[in-house]
Amino acid sequence: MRDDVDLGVEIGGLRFPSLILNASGCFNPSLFHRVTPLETCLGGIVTKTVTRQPTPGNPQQRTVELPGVGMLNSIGLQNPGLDDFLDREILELAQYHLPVVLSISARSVDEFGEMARFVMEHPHGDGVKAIEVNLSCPNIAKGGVDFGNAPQTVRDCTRIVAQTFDRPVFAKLTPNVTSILPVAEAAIEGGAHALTAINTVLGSAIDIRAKRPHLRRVSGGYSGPGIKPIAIHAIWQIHRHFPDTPIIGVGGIADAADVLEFLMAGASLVQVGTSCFRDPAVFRKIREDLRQYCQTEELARLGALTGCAHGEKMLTS
Amino acid sequence: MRDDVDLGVEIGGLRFPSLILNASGCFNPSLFHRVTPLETCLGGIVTKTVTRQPTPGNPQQRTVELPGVGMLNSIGLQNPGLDDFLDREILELAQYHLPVVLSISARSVDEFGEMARFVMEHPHGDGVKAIEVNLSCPNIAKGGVDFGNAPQTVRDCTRIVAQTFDRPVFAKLTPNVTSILPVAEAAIEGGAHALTAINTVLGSAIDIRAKRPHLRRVSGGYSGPGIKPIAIHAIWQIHRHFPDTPIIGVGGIADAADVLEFLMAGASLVQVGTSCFRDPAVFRKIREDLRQYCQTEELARLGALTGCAHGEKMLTS
Amino acid sequence: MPCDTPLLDYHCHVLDHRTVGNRLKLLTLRPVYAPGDPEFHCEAGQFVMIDLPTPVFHFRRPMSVLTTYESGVFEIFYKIHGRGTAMMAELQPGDELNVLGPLGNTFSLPADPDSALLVGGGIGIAPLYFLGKALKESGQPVPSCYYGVRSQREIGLLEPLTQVFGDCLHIATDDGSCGTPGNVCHLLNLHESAIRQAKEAYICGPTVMMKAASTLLKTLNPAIRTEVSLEEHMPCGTGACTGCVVFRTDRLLPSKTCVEGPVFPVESIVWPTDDPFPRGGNAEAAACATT
Amino acid sequence: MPCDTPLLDYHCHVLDHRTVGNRLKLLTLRPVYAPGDPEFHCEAGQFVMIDLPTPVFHFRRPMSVLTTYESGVFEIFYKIHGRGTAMMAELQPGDELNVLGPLGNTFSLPADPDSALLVGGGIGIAPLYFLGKALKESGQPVPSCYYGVRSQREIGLLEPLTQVFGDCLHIATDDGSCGTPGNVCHLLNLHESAIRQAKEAYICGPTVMMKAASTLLKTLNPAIRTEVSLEEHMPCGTGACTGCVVFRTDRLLPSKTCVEGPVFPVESIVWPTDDPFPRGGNAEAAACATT
Ligand SMILES: Cc1cc2nc3c(=O)[nH]c(=O)nc-3n(C[C@H](O)[C@H](O)[C@H](O)COP(=O)(O)OP(=O)(O)OC[C@H]3O[C@@H](n4cnc5c(N)ncnc54)[C@H](O)[C@@H]3O)c2cc1C
Ligand SMILES: Cc1cc2nc3c(=O)[nH]c(=O)nc-3n(C[C@H](O)[C@H](O)[C@H](O)COP(=O)(O)OP(=O)(O)OC[C@H]3O[C@@H](n4cnc5c(N)ncnc54)[C@H](O)[C@@H]3O)c2cc1C
Ligand SMILES: Cc1cc2nc3c(=O)[nH]c(=O)nc-3n(C[C@H](O)[C@H](O)[C@H](O)COP(=O)(O)O)c2cc1C
Ligand SMILES: Cc1cc2nc3c(=O)[nH]c(=O)nc-3n(C[C@H](O)[C@H](O)[C@H](O)COP(=O)(O)O)c2cc1C
Ligand code: FES
Ligand code: FES
Repeated sequence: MRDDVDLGVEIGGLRFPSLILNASGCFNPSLFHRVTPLETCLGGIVTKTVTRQPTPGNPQQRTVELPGVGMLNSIGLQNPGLDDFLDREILELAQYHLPVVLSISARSVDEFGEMARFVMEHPHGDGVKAIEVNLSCPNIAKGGVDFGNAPQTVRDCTRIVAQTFDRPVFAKLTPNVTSILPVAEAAIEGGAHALTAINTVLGSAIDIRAKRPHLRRVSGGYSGPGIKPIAIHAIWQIHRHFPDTPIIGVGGIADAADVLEFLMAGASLVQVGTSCFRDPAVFRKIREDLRQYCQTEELARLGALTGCAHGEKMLTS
Repeated sequence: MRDDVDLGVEIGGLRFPSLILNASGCFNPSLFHRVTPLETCLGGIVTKTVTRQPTPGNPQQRTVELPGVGMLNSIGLQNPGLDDFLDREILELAQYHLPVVLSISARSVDEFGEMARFVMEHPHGDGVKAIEVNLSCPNIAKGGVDFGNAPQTVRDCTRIVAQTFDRPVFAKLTPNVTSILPVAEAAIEGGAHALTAINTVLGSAIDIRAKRPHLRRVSGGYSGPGIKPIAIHAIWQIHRHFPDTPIIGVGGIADAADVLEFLMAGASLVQVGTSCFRDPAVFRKIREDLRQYCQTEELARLGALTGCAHGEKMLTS
Repeated sequence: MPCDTPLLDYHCHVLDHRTVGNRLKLLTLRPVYAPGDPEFHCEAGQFVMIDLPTPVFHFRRPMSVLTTYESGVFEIFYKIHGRGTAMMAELQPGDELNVLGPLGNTFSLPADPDSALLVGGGIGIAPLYFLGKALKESGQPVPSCYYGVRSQREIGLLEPLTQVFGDCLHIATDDGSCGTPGNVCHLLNLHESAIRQAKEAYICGPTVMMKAASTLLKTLNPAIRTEVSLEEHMPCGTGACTGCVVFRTDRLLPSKTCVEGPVFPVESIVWPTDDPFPRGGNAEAAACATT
Repeated sequence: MPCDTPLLDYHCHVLDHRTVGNRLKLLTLRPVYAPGDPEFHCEAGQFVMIDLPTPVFHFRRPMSVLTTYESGVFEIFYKIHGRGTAMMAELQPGDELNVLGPLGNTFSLPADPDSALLVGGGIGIAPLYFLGKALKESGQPVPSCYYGVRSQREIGLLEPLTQVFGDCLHIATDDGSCGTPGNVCHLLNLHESAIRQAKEAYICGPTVMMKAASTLLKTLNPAIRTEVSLEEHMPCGTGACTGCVVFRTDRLLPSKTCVEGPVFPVESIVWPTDDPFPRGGNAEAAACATT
């Protein structure tokens, strides 16, 4: 048994003290900190997705519980906008002494660039240690088709951010594509230091009593345990074809065994979203169980597991 | 309370005495008949997918249980081929006095046509009341990309079958596309009388003990309760854009409430797959509960619910 | 600044669990403290998130705290509504469950409790009972309580309510089986003068009832300050999901009911519309998956 | 022709459930018959699909029937292996569960029971015990039973096995804690003359053991007719999913173990390879989703 386990990982020169992050839009730092001090359980904080301007989001109903399998959401990217984030929220986040990953979304390629520039130039901008480009949002110029759906727009959005921002850039991919490989490749070509996979899966549910969809917007993003097999498939494929690009795995993680599955499939970091709704202490539990796993398996570095299920790699502990 | 409930539906001139069918590849007529006589619980029988030649299928491991959410399969279309089906199996199926839907798959557009012609010309071919075109299979000419992934191949495969076969043709769509609408439209253009949605969702799972994928082929088709939101989304979208095309809904149905959800989203018939593995009597239970529902709701025809969650339709009972 | 008030997922034992009306249950929970745990403490209007005893994926259920006792023992008054509360109803004394809390804001204490109005509908009575009892126990005058339910069998808490509010308790039942026949607005109309004198009102109940009652109060007494306690679907209860929002009259962004609420000044909120398919084709707009 | 032999999802009560070794349990089930239900009846080699007592999605678990009694009461001898059997292990007398069966084919009865060999490994002993007991009860000579387990604590059924097989029971333990030290092949090697005289052999156990033992038997006695009972993963057990197949030496298409098996003549099957990533790049071939 060893007690000097390293749960951390480095991506694009940025060190995360633990490879467990929260997922964008599923977290509330100040309140979760009251349940478990964040420094003791997270390797970094991913912000909810921020847009250039304040965005009020969608009307109610925004969420549905899908018993057994997860949930649907159609929040509509509600957020107070980039000014508010940089003027105010980034200062609060500084208190946790964890790397902050800013998730951004825009309505055009240019706006993505503008946001990256704005972060670079803002006096508090150096609090942003990495940017995660949320590509699951409608491209206004293309009639509202998501940026993430086509390699060209994925490349363009990623590139403009990567060229403007001098720290690591992660491209968050949508699984709602025929194959994830062309968009993954495009993001890498665009200069992404890592790929975050996956965002939510399009889904819907009908309220049979009311005879109408549960969500006001009919369809929404499916998350939780039911999307884990889809995430693992995406991560396996990306790691198989682009073994040198780190993957941030997300989708349905609820416990340490799930994290191991993501790592073995090819992820270097993971994010936990929906499952912290039921249990805000899930980050701490996962971290403790992973540390225990490393000790039992005599693994010095948890990150050594990345991709080991692909067979061709030696497992170095 | 009324006891003259009609659970049936007609598609392309073919009447199904009940709108509950089995899903292709998830059923064993002779053995299930020993649990519940098929005529008393099914509206028709969908065969496992048949190919022109006998197909041995994939090596083991072919399946994984995904606790809570469903399963993965990579069977590889194992089947004894079209000759055997028409020479022998179709005669066995005739005993159940239910419409038989033949699911077919081929390696090229021409082979789809050849299979349809073969059915037309075979002395037992008139036992086939409809053909379901399984488009989730690799197109050899296009380097193994699934026919179902592109509108062009969907249109071509559907058209050649619809032009050759003089009874209803259903196109079974894959959800593994960026949007289901272009492939749905292509199938309708190709002459499909109905669209079956959805086939399995690509997924994978890692055996963390063995540090390798559970499936020998790494990824497989995800089915069961976890794909229901994806199926409902697909059906909602298709019905919204192509309200005149009947939809055969499939994906995660386990009880009567699920069937109601599919109908309200826009399905005219449904198929039940994975959930009959745990409970071969699920068809009977669903049928009884639906009959009960119609009686309580004073609904003369279950099919009247189709699409009612879309709001603009009047619910005629 | 990160807030340092501890918030705990209290591991609780079921002390008592009884049926007190039609599908109405009263659940008494005793937190089991680990060394160093702060005692469970909460105020009128706050709620907890109750974890369901099942391995199946689910959200916790938000429930107002009805009352607290020594050592942080507390009570929940709830209605069996759907699958989650049906599961809760199976809990037996001695069973264990996790309860995250206390969550949300509180009612602002009335400047003039004597004239204040508590207006409750159905299980919305829970936080109002807490408020009345807290005022009484701190030696203040007890506000009037106007309580509307479908029928006598839906009251559940008649005895404790009578104990706290005495003559200030006014009940209306739709079917006339107890108190005044009619809904809570009929009842309020009968007490017009009390309403005109009141400075503050606190409403909790179904949305339609809160909307109607607050409008009536405003009509009868334009100067009244009304607070409503909202019931939004709450996936997390911790401000993490942005699912439970209410749109506001005084700002662009809607507020999370679980952290900025559940209590809001009525004039600051936009009542959610009941029309599932608003004109303008919103319903068929391409959904933004991540959102 | 549709087969009309009734097949039932028997609703069963747990009559008895005891630990009989290291993570080994003996479960006695009593079918509760509805009017008109046929009595549960099964033969050596057949199995049942046990539904797990959970609302969570799962496959049933395939289990050989160890033995049957009056009124269709039957026993299952099982090892706690993963999450499903761990759940089964919680069953208490009086609990209810659904059991679909009988399923699968049976061992072919030995032409010469006297010289026949039963070769079991681990919980693979269950159907062999059934066969031996059935032969004995029908007044036939009892075959020899060669049983290999890790250690004494893994035997579980020593008493019933001794009762049925008497002197014909031969045990090997890896750690030498009972019977002959070594695996079942060592044991068989010590009984070379019995093997050379045998006409039939029946093997059930882990795949590697069955492969090794059948090869050894063939080497020592090329004329021996060997049947093996396979353990494939079985999502349905009813021939519906085509998941449980074994490739065959004598035909192109693999066979469903649940309906054409679980018992096969050993020469007719292709042993599954243990290499998860066979050469030739199969592992990275684009998966065919529907399949
Ligand atoms: C702050 C707050 C305090 C509450 N206090 C009480 C109380 O003291 N007593 C009481 O009986 N009820 C209270 N409720 C309502 C209670 O949370 C719901 O009745 C309960 O969640 C229904 O769960 P279910 O599984 O039975 O219903 P289902 O319909 O099966 O639930 C499905 C989903 O919808 C949500 N949901 C359904 N109805 C409501 C609703 N009316 N409000 C919020 N979420 C809903 C559920 O939480 C769940 O996520 C409160 C709600 C809120 C927001
Ligand atoms: C015809 C047949 C008869 C059997 N008879 C017995 C018996 O009498 N006693 C006994 O202890 N075991 C028997 N087994 C093996 C038993 O089915 C497995 O040990 C059991 O399914 C493991 O379930 P689990 O949930 O504990 O393991 P998990 O590993 O959690 O199961 C995950 C999935 O894999 C399957 N699985 C895992 N291991 C096996 C295995 N060895 N064989 C088949 N499926 C497996 C499970 O059924 C489940 O679908 C038999 C298997 C077959 C096919
Ligand atoms: C309520 C909710 C809000 C979300 N908001 C965002 C968001 O703002 N930006 C983003 O990139 N992803 C967002 N997501 C997606 C998650 O970050 C994550 O990719 C997805 O939920 C899958 O992970 P999970 O199953 O662990 O939740 C949101 C998910 C949920 C459930
Ligand atoms: C084991 C298995 C085998 C399948 N084989 C086929 C097949 O041969 N042809 C086909 O069109 N679909 C096949 N499917 C897909 C199902 O017909 C169905 O579309 C899918 O499983 C979703 O429905 P479900 O969740 O009810 O199972 C198969 C599914 C499973 C689980
Ligand atoms: S319930 Fe999640 S933010 Fe309020
Ligand atoms: S287990 Fe499904 S076919 Fe055998």
